[in-house]
Amino acid sequence: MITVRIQYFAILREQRGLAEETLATAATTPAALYDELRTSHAFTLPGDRIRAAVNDTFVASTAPLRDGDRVVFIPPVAGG
Amino acid sequence: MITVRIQYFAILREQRGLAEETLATAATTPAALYDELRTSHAFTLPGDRIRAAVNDTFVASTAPLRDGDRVVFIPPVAGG
Amino acid sequence: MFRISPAPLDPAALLRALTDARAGACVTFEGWVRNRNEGQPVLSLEYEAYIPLAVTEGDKILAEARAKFSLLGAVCVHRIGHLALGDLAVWVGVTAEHRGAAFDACRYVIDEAKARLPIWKKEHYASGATAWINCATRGEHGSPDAPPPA
Amino acid sequence: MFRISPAPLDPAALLRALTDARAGACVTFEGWVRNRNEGQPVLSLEYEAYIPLAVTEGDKILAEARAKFSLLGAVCVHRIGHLALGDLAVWVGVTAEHRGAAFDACRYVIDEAKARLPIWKKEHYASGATAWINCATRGEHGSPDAPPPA
Repeated sequence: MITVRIQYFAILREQRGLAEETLATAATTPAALYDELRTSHAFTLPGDRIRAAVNDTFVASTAPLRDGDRVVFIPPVAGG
Repeated sequence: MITVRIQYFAILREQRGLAEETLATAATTPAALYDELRTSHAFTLPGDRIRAAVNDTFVASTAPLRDGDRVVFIPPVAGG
Repeated sequence: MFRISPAPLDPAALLRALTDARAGACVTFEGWVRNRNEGQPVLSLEYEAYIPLAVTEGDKILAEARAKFSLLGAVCVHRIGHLALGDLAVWVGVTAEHRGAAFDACRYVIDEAKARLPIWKKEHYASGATAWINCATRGEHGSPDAPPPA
Repeated sequence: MFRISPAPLDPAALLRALTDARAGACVTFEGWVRNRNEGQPVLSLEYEAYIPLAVTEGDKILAEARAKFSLLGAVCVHRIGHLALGDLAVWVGVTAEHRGAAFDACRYVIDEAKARLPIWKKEHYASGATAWINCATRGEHGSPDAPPPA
């Protein structure tokens, strides 16, 4: 298990009901963590429409997660 | 012979030394009138680089000139 | 220079900051909150940004524009917060010796900004409904985040 | 709306006149007097217009832009008179629902304006020489209207 800090924005923030939380997880990638959270909180956006940032940098959804990472899931942007 | 009013702009105004004049001419087209004036006043621009306007409308250089017309010869524009 | 601003943008001041005696052309883009989106009357908008990454990504976009086009200056500022109709949501200003580069770069910056910046827009409709733009998914009919009808 | 102005242009006022709640995009072009042209230091510029035809032709260009692109508003104002470095020589502003039309139309208007309006530009150089741009002809070496050296 690792402990990560998660920040939520926009539709994810509203569906989660909070802007950030600290969580212990067995997930080892952003994709796995999102799936776990999606199940718990009924997020409507499927994982393939979400990008991930770790420690304020875009990462692949299969990048490794480490203890203490700050994770942000990025819903589709406004796009104009 | 017809009498026309001619306005000069930019390099033509400077080379003519005045901004407008009224002239009696045997020329029957703007092209012929420009040739006449070019000879008299040593305009440096050849006729094929000049456009003509009669009574504030662009016209072909071979359009007919009529008594009382207001003629403007248009040097190449600034073009950016 | 890329910035996220919680306060109203001042285009005159932004323009003044681009003053450059070598520049012959300045092209600006302003994104305004408009009163309809896809046929639905809009009352107001909320913009929310993931600021640290938006700033990094915004600076990257401006650096790309400078690398691709022959520019003298390039600025982009994006509002966040609750905006009313007609409010200025995003401002891009680019200067160059010649206008071709200025137009191309200004368009590049706003196109990339809209596609890449982690900034989200929530529309408030006359009907009372709201929608996070581009975040709609199937099967949400009647939910507060349903997309506006086409 | 096309205008020739002997007085300095006020971009903020011009922009305000384009206010439109339906507009999502506003693209502006500003042409500034720059300090060099083709390598030659420039001190100032004079613009001279054949006003009645410039206004007719300017209105025609704006009407063409409205016919070609999906616009809400389009304005072009051109300065005449003696301008200093950094002065605003020409301003184009275009509004549209979407930015693609606004960019395309703004560029169309300035490209056509520069090619078609009967407006001439005389550059004053640091050397004391002057030149009517695009009016140079061969064999003028040493004349006050000689082109700037390449």
